[in-house]
Amino acid sequence: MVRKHSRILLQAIGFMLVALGAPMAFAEDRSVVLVATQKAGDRGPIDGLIDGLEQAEAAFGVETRFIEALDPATFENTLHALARRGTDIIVTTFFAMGAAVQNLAAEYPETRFVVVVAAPLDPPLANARIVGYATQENAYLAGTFGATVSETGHLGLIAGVPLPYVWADVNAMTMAARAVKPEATVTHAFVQSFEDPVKGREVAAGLYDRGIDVIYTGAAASDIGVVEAADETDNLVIVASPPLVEQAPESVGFVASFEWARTMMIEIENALGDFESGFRVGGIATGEIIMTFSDAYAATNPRAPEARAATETVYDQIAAGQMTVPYDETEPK
Amino acid sequence: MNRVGQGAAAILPIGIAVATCMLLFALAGYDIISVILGVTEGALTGFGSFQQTLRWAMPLLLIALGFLFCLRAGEFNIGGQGQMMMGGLGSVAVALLFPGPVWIAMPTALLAGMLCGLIWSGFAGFLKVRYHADEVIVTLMLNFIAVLLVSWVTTGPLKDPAVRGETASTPKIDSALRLGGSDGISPTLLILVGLAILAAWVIAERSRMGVQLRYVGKAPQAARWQGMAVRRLKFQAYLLAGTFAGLAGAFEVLGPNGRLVTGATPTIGFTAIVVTIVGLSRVPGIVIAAIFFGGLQAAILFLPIVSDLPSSGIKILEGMIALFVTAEFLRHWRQR
Amino acid sequence: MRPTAVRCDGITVQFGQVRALDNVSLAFPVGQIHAVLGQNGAGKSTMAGVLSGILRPARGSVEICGRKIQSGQSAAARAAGLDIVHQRFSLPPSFRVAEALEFAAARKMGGLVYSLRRIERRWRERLDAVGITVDLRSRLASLPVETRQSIEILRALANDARVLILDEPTALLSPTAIDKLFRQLRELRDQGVTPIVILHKLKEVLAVADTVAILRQGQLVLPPTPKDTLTTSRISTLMVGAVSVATRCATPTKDMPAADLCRLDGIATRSRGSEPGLHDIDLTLGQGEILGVAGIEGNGQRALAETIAGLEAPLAGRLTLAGSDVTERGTAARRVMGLRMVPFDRMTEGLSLTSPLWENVQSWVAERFRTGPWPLISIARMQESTRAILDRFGVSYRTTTQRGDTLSGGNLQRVILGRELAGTLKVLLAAQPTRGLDFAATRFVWQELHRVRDTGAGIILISSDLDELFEISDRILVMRGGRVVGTFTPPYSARTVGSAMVGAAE
Amino acid sequence: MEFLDQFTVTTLRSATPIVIAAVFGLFSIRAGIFHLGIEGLMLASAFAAVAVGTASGSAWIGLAAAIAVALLLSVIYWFFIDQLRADTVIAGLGLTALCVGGTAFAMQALFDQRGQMASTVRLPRVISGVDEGLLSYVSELTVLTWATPLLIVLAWIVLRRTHLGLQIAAVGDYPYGAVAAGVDASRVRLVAILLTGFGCGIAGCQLAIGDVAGFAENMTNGRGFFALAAMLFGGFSAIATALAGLFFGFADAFGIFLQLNDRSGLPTQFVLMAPFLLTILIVTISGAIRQRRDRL
Repeated sequence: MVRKHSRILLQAIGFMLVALGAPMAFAEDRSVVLVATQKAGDRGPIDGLIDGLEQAEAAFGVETRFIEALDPATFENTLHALARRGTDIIVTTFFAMGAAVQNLAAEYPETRFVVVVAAPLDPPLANARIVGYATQENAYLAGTFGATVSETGHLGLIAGVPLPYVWADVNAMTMAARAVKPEATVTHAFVQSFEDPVKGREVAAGLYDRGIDVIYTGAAASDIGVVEAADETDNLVIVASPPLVEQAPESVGFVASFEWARTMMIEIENALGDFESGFRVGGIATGEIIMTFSDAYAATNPRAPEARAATETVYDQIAAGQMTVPYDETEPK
Repeated sequence: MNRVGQGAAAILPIGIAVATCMLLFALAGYDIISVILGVTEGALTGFGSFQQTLRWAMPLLLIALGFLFCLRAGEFNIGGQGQMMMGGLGSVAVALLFPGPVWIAMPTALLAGMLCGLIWSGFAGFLKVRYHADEVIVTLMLNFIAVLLVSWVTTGPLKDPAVRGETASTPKIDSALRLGGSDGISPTLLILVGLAILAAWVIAERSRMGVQLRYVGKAPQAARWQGMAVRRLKFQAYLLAGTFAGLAGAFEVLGPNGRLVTGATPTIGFTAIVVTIVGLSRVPGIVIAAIFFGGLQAAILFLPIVSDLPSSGIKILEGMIALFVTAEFLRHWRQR
Repeated sequence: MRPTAVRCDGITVQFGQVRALDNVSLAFPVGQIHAVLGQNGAGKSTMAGVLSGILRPARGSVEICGRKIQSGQSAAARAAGLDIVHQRFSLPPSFRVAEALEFAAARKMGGLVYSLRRIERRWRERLDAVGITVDLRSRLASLPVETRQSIEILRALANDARVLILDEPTALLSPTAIDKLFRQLRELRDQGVTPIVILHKLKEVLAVADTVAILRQGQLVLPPTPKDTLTTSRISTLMVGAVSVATRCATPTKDMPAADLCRLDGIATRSRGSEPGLHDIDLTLGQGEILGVAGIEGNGQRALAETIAGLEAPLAGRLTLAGSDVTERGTAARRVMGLRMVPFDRMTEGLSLTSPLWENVQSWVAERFRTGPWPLISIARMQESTRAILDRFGVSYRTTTQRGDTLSGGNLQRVILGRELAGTLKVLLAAQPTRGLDFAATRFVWQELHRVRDTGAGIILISSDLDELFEISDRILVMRGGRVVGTFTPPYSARTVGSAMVGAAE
Repeated sequence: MEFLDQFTVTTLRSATPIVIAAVFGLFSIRAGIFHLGIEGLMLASAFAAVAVGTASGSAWIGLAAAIAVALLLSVIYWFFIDQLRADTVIAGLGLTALCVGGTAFAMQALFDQRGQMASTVRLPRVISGVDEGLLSYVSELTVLTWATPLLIVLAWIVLRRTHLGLQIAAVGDYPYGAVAAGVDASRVRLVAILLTGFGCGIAGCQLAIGDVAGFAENMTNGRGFFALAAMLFGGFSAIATALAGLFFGFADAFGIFLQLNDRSGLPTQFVLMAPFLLTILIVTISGAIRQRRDRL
């Protein structure tokens, strides 16, 4: 019995050793790798970027690959490994990756690094491109729309876990709501998980029960539950990802979403060409934030057209540079 | 059964688990040749791969050694995760706030890490020996709480002003206080880990306390009649476990990470438990098992670069190994 | 010629290297009380296991009431009409009486879901019929040992057992309870049940059995033979082999100075479960004295031992050891002062069965291993001293690293004695030191106790075996309900001590 | 009073899966198996409920599939811990990890979806269409929440009033007595684990197509571990365990309530710690009480 098993083991080890000697095949095409620091399936940034990656593959004939690197302790090593293998373009996400790129990009001049949503590098590097994202602009739009339709003047914001950008969103949303109704309030709450729709629903139900009739949510997979609660109680929920509208068109009245796929296409095209390095901010002004209004919701709420008009006005003002929404990540009291 | 037999009995389930997974992946239509190649390259043969293997073996090893003491004392302390995070928190606080010279600040930071781990584990131990609070639940809850504490520290008191948005992190520690680079390990770190292994071995196998701990775990009644301080010994086991896990956290922030980040190494405490079991609850065995699982961890990070296998596939592999690892496939043969 | 109740042919059982039963063939006729006698390790319990179908023999067959049963199937043995009451109780102690009986009954109440009231009614009748008065809702663990044993026997009879094996049924019982049990067995015999009693005490065998069979080292040395045709000396010789048998350890009591080695003043402890706490216990132990503590099990002996050992903090009173007050001090401190202990249960309290011998033999807290502040140990030195101790106490072992559970019961007790008696000691607390041991092992323990006594140490001997106490004690205390109810000095009378134990008026 | 209604409903909804998993988990724990695979079983059944429910268009078929998957995984678990003598705790943790990975893997391999999956079906609600008053809250409760008391009583009857219950208790409590009574311990363990699996199947189904309609990776989010905590806290008795499960639902609702009503100025993280601290406190108190009782 044991002899038989150990023979199988030996064979497996032998097989591994032979396999080592096999030559590695490298593709001729230019390679683009997306390293996501958040799980795919968020119906938000990562899913959008993956869409963009697929579009780029079709449009430019590049060889693409998608990798999840969820543990901050692994970020730099993942980039090292990819760059060492001669990857041409590495697109990655969020602030901590910005820091990682800052540390190591200079070692790999042949590789072009793109970080979607991060702070500008200091000093800037010739082979690194950073895209900033004015998330607070989405929150501001949500605040404008929400406060206009709200009967109670009480708005809510649901997020996954407490992170600095959440406070910036709360502050921007409060600012927008107060601009519409001076006594408006924004209450924030956390699901404590990006993957718990059941708890998302309970948190949202709690908010609605307190007289809040508009919630702006951004808690990835937990959003299913938030939308569920809005549908159940016939309240408004504002989301940041268009697919959620299908779940409850009468409750998801407004979507302010970032065009992640478009950003991906812009950046890959840039990296395949002359490559303009440095920092740029994606937002309403660059056309990367778009609005979607639900007709089904508009049919249920007479104030929806007014809200739509007000929101569109704000959008246009920001787009035209007549107005800026400050990014303020101090914790609101 | 002899040592070779024990070794075979420990390795065989892992082999079967891996084979089962490969079969599953092949059935799901993935190219298992590239998976196997990726694993080998990522853990052993690739550039800097073995360094990565050791880098991941290090925290696994230290937490597993700590867990060993509790396991021997009959306590199932699954709080290594939280204890490690608290250790990192303690170290990073000292490293960032302590103004003194390096030769004082460095040992102080290490000690602070160990102390924080010790306190976190000691609290669970205190509730267990004093109030019989089930340690599995308490340490699990303390893991959740440690995550929130790290989240608070990295977004509040020790927030890095340069980092914005999605990430919560402290600033980088001054490079003079670092024990190793971001790409893995350093000679200093290896020497320190070697000392920790030696210390664990001496305490576990060659000290009166180590033998008493084992005795308490196996026969608490007999230990009582012999006058061993059962509750104190168990409490000491918790303190040891916390110290080692805290050291792992200190090494993480002073070594490869260089700072404290929310969400770093979220499942390493769980893997460390498996390491202890696979290592047959013996210090040398744990060292070997830690290197094996360190290699697996390094391979997991490398694998997506060369293979299409989703990251959930690796999770399956980890689960499969844990499911198989204590199974006695050789039971019938052993009885004979 | 009577019909045969149980017959077995060529039974051989092998445990690893050891042949527990070697080609044993015998037949027990119906309608008699049969005793199977033998020393520890002679194969008595193995025999019971084979007959009741729990153990599967390597060779041989078993026939019960004329039906051949598939070996290794307890259900088949039961169906054929054989049941067994083990030395260790088989009904789960956490169960209520009615639940436990229903659980173990071969014929359950009909239906998927039972009603508590209906099963209670069913068992109430059965219990009343044999005169057991007990609350059906009380948990077994809270009942006295005798009651639990009666319930175990009732359980077996309720399954319509025609043959009833009792494995060491007297081990836990008081003398009066033993008498009652024997009466009950005779009644059963008269009703047509065939009891087979496994015993190791000659006196009890002579009191109850109609026939005697003897096992020695796995071999049947005497097939079931009518008791009347046997003499005591013949039986003894068959049991232990050619070795000559002395029934007394003749060591005269020496006169020693009466300094108090151990003194309890007004000790009281809280009660625990069915076990009473101690009430106002006064006790003194002099140098060179063996103080016997008699009593029916569960009358405070455990509380007494644990209080002296320092495992239980008394509610009131003072405890002095060699002249200094140790009431507030722990077990370790008391050991350092010269207290040694042989606990009640050698398998769980005395030793760690899964630890190597050297860990078990080293006394981790006694002063001789307090080698200064240095906390490290030398395994080589420890193993060396372990070998010295094991050899001196005649333990048969291979290496000092073998596990405790590789040794037999008698050897385990030698290991414990080796650990406890190796150094110098002032007071020895010995709780049931010979329970379950065979004659040779018992004699060894007694010799060691005498040797210790002769060095001037005092011994507190807790035992439920009156013969043992009478044999070696210089003085006997009787405990009942957590109190000392009598003190006796030699010559002892089984009648007076026995009535003090059960509380009967003189 | 409005808020109290909402609080109660949140408590009930949060508690339902934990209570069901915990009460049926008792079968395993009473048979002496510390079953850490509960979390994984719930997750796998949640996935099965969404996958099969959506494919077949019937929530009831989804429920059946959820139970079937949980039973199948239970058999595997039994095979490992009973036949192969694997450590129950390590194998349980392994089973959970396997289900976490396996559901995500299957979602991608079979449905080409990542992270989450919406469900087109959901469990029916007993009272529906009521918009006003007390009933409007209760109308949000699914049929399984209403069935929970029945399930608790069922579990209690099996544990305390059937021979199977006695056999399970004997196998866990006093294996020697079980063997002596001729009980096939292996088979009893299988039945106990299957019963636990049955409960986990229902609980997982409730999570995925009960109060929400969709599956998300790792959506059990520690509820299986809370179910274990409820068993320990409830001292392995069915009724007390159900109450303990209800307590965890309460702790969840309390955590949400505290967040929404937080005026303390404490950092958010500390408010979020409240349910965990509460759990530690409760486990400590129940441990101390049990210790006292054992000593007397």
